[in-house]
Amino acid sequence: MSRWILDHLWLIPAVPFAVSLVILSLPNGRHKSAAVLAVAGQIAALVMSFFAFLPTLETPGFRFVQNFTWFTFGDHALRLGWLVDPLAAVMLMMITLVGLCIFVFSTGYMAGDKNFVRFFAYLSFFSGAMLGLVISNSLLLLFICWELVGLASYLLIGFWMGRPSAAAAAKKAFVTTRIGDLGFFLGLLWLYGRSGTLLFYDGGDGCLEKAGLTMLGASATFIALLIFCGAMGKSGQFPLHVWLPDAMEGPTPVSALIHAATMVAAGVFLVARAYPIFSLGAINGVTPSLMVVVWIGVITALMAALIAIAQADIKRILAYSTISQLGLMMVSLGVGGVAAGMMHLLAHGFFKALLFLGAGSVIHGCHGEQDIRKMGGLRWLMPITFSTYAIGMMTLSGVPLFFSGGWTKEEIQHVTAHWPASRLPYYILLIGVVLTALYMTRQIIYVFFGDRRVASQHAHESPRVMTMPLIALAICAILFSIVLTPAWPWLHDYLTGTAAGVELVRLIQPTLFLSLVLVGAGFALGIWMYRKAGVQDRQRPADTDPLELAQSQLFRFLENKMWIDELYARTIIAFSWMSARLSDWMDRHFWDRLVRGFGGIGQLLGIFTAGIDERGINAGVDETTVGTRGLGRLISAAHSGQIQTYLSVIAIGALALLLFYAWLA
Amino acid sequence: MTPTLQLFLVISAALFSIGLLAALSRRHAIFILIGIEMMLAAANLNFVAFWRFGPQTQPPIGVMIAIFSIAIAAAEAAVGLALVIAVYRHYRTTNVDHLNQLKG
Amino acid sequence: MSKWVDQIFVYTKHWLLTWLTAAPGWIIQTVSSLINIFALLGVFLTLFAVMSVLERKILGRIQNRYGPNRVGPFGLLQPVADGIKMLIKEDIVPARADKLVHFMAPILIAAAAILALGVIPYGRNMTPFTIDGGILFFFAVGSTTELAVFMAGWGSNNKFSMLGAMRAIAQMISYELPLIITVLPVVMVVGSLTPDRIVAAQAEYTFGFVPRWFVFTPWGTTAFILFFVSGLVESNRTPFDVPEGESEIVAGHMTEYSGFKYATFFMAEYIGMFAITGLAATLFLGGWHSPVSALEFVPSYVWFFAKLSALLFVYIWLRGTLPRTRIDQIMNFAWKFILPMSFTCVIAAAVWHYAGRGLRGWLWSLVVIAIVYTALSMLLDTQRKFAPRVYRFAE
Amino acid sequence: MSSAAVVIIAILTLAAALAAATLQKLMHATLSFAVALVGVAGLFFLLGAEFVGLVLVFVYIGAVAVLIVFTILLTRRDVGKERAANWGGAFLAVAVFGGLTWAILKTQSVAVVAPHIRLVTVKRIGEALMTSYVWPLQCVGLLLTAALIGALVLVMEEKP
Repeated sequence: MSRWILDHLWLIPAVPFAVSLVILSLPNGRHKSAAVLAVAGQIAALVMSFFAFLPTLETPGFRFVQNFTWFTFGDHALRLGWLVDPLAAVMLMMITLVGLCIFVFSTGYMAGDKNFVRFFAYLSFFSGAMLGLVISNSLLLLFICWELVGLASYLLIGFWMGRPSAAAAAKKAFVTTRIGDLGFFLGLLWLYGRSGTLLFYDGGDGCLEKAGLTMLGASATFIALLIFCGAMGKSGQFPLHVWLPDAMEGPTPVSALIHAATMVAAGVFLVARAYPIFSLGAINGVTPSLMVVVWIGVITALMAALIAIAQADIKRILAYSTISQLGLMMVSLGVGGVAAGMMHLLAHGFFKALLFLGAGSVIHGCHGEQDIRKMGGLRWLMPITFSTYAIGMMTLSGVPLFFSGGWTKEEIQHVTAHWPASRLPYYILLIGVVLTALYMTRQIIYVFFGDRRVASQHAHESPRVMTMPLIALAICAILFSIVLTPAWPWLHDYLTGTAAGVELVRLIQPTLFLSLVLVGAGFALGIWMYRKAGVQDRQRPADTDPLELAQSQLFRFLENKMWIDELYARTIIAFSWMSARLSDWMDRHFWDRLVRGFGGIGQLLGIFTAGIDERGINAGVDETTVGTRGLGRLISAAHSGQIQTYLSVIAIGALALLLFYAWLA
Repeated sequence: MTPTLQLFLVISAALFSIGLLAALSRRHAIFILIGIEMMLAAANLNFVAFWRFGPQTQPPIGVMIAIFSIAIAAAEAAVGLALVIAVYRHYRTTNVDHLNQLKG
Repeated sequence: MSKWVDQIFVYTKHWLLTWLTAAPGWIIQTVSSLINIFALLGVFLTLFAVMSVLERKILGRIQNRYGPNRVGPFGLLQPVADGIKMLIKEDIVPARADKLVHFMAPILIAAAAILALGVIPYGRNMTPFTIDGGILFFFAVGSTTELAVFMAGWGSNNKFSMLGAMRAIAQMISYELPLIITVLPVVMVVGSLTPDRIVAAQAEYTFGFVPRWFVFTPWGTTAFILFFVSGLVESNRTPFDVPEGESEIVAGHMTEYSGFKYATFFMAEYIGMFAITGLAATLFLGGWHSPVSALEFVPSYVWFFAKLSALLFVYIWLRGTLPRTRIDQIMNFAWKFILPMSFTCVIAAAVWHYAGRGLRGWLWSLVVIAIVYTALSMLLDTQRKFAPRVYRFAE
Repeated sequence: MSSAAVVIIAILTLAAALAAATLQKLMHATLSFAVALVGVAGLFFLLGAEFVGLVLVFVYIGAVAVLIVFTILLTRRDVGKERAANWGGAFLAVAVFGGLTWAILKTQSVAVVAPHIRLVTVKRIGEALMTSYVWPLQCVGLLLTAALIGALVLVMEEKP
């Protein structure tokens, strides 16, 4: 079975694609068939991924490559390929598992939507593209899937296109990521120009293998930075992060699947995949490109965590938290901890999907309200949502020992602390841990504790189909930590290709206490700051944030996302607007006149030829026509309209022919 | 006594002429169609007879042509009869003497 | 010994022909043919008589009554009484009927039905007439039935007759197509149009005891069911007896017939039924082969007639169970479901062949059929609610 | 193949054909036409082309004759208004027959006896259809489809 799947790897993305096409062709009312088809497609993908995952367990450092020729131009063949290695295999498992949970959740969440069928078609389409992305063995194929994923994201953010804000958010996401993708594409072309191949692994000739890398030389830094541009766009890193919070306009399952667990992680995955290019020529594990990665990650992580403190929309807080965590992963990759970064990516996939789905469940229960200041007291009304959400929150905050997030964060801290270039990132990350605990505490106090406010008056627990995925994901988030502990760093070894060993002593590390203290500090700070936030007037939203009372300037600054959108509007967008106006003016007043002048010459020529036509040619043609018509009248007299006459004439003709031949013989 | 090719050719000529007779002398469109079908059958008879008496070939060309010609004749009959019905609906007659709209 | 029992009829015929060894070849041929013809007529006319009384008795049992039980032991002599009754009845020909056509119709219809019997293998070495294109012959002859039915309807000069004939022809044409197409997979797989070859191709046993009949393959099962239903329609039996539905149009094209001509129609219907079930047994149920290899000592013709009787029993059973369908339902069923499904059988048989005729082919062809069946039932929307009934009156 | 059988079948065929061409009632003419075609099929059998004969019966009796009969039914009001026979046509037909017969009898190369040939089995025809005649076969399939659709379009009720 595994062998068969490896030989037919294309089936893994193809099945969701096919399902998506089938669903698209369904009539609009077929909710049940659409849901069943989509979930079945996802289950099929999960099963196939599992069988592709199995062989990677057996041999450490397993790598299966299958290349094929896409087309040939001249004597040069453009080749694409599929690839399964531990990196791709764990991504496959994570995407299909989380995806399945989210598909099931969506059948409940979207139940009342009239575009239900279209939603599942898009979702399946996304799933196919994402699966294709992780198993492609060619930067070009990866890029194709990358763009398809972007398209799916665009379609799904703008799913409720009736809302102007959703349409605007979709456009913003598309354009912003496109800026990054432009860089990515340039890097891809440059890489192709230098190494002559886009295959990652090709029996020693791939661009990530020795032969290919030596051809890159000094340009590796620039290629790596250009590729990182794409990763920045997709993963919402600092200058290009502005689209991700707005992307929360899409349905909540979409936010969970695409804008938290899978697609945004594609940037991190890309960096991990192309890591040999980033680390080419490293001195002591540091290269200029990796340096950029680290600092961008640090800035993003800190900035997003700060902004998250001052947001009121439940999904926006989670969005900024996602950005912050992605920054964390980038830091980890940059300082050399590829395995640590990927581990955090996987853990993050589970718990962030859990948090988003929990948020979805809350929103569902509160009849579409997203403002946390209008909620409150949901603890007893939605017990399952509350408990799973709490697990998610503690995992995200990095509570040690029992939660997967804690272990991965510790791993990242560990590698960051040993970065030879600077200690600053390490300290900033520690601040980030406190901030994370703080904003999550704030959110959970607002939503689940205190008294019921406007939106939570008639809240109710969500149906089974929505709570079951929550429970499943919560269990995953906890159980996942088994393979992450330093005592048995199975996943770490699996990713790096070394053999695992169990040593209980390693379980207790100094950093463990440090993070315990930091997280505890964050929680304590949060509880202290927001202790009164829950007890307020029942009918009014909690409009004044404690932080706002204390530091209103700072809160304003953070609430408005550090004015970055406004900055872009004043600079980049204003510039584009000006240049567009200029081109418009040029077109109207300069080029238009030029074209009109040429038109005038043509007109003159036309008048001239018309004269010739009228005088000379027409007269001759008229004469011919009159003659032909006379001849036609003459011949038409022979047509009697009686078919039997015609038949007789034919018979006479045949007879004559017969006699003629007889006479000849 | 075994028959010669001539016998079959004469039979087919007779069948052809009878078909021609039906096609030429009757005024009803369906008779004309029947006549044409008989002429086609006569032609098929010729093909098969020539194949039977001629040198042996692989594939049997005469037989193949007869099969195809039967298939085509079936198509012709279907369309022809559909035409007859369509004409009848329009003109309320199938007498070909009255159908002379194409008179020049 | 068992071989001798198996071949007893063949030996008898040979023994009869030894009297003629001195005669010229064409006489021997003619006499041999005549022997075949008389044997066929004898067997099947007897079977017709038995069937007519058995049908009435079985129908009676199904409807919780006795059925004929007065003439002879258990009413078994009923057909004799019926025959005498039919023979001595007055033969009425309508005054404005087309006399010649009216007369020719029953003859033609009976001739066509009996001719069709001639190509079916009834046992080992017991095919009356071996024709290279035997299956084609069967259908070519069968297709003349339509013309005969039309002649009956037209010649009677009666609107019930005409309507009945039109209905009969419409449904016979519609179902002739699937009938032939469901035979195609068998012909494709065997590579021959000769019934003997088709029977021979089903001779083996898988694992030594499961017979290799085509009905045990997915395409074969599907084709068999479709063939059986189409055959039911072709022989105008309940639930597809619209052409002669007595509550609507008296007796369809047989309205103006009485006496022996009517009996001839009746006989032709039954003989047609025997022919179509015989062909079904030949094509799908292994012809005269025994279902278990251990029972091969039983004479082959016994097996053939056992299969024939089983199928005929199903005919009677269906007649006693199902109500009559409407003509538009019959037509929709033919063109929207049976025809696509029979084409699917052809494809499935091809898949079966190219996947190696083993278990793999078996599964793949099952998949093909399942997919098309599901798609068809989704397209035709079987769950659709019936529209409120609208009564339409004659205009 | 004996001359006697050929002549008997030929006489039957030609008589039926003549009836089809001259009978006043259209229905009788159609039925005679069917009989004539059965005769032609018999000739095919005698010539050793069993398959063609079967196909002829199948197509003509099963399909074309039924079609003609239906058409007669649908255009029934027109039946019986037949004008007297057209003698010019009859004369022409006789002339064609005469010319053809004269030509056939005059040509000595066709006065040959049938050679012994291998029977043309259905299998051989099938193989030929699937190898050297694949193109014509596909074309005929297309033609039949086109004819089917065309006939349907022609007879479709015109919506006012």
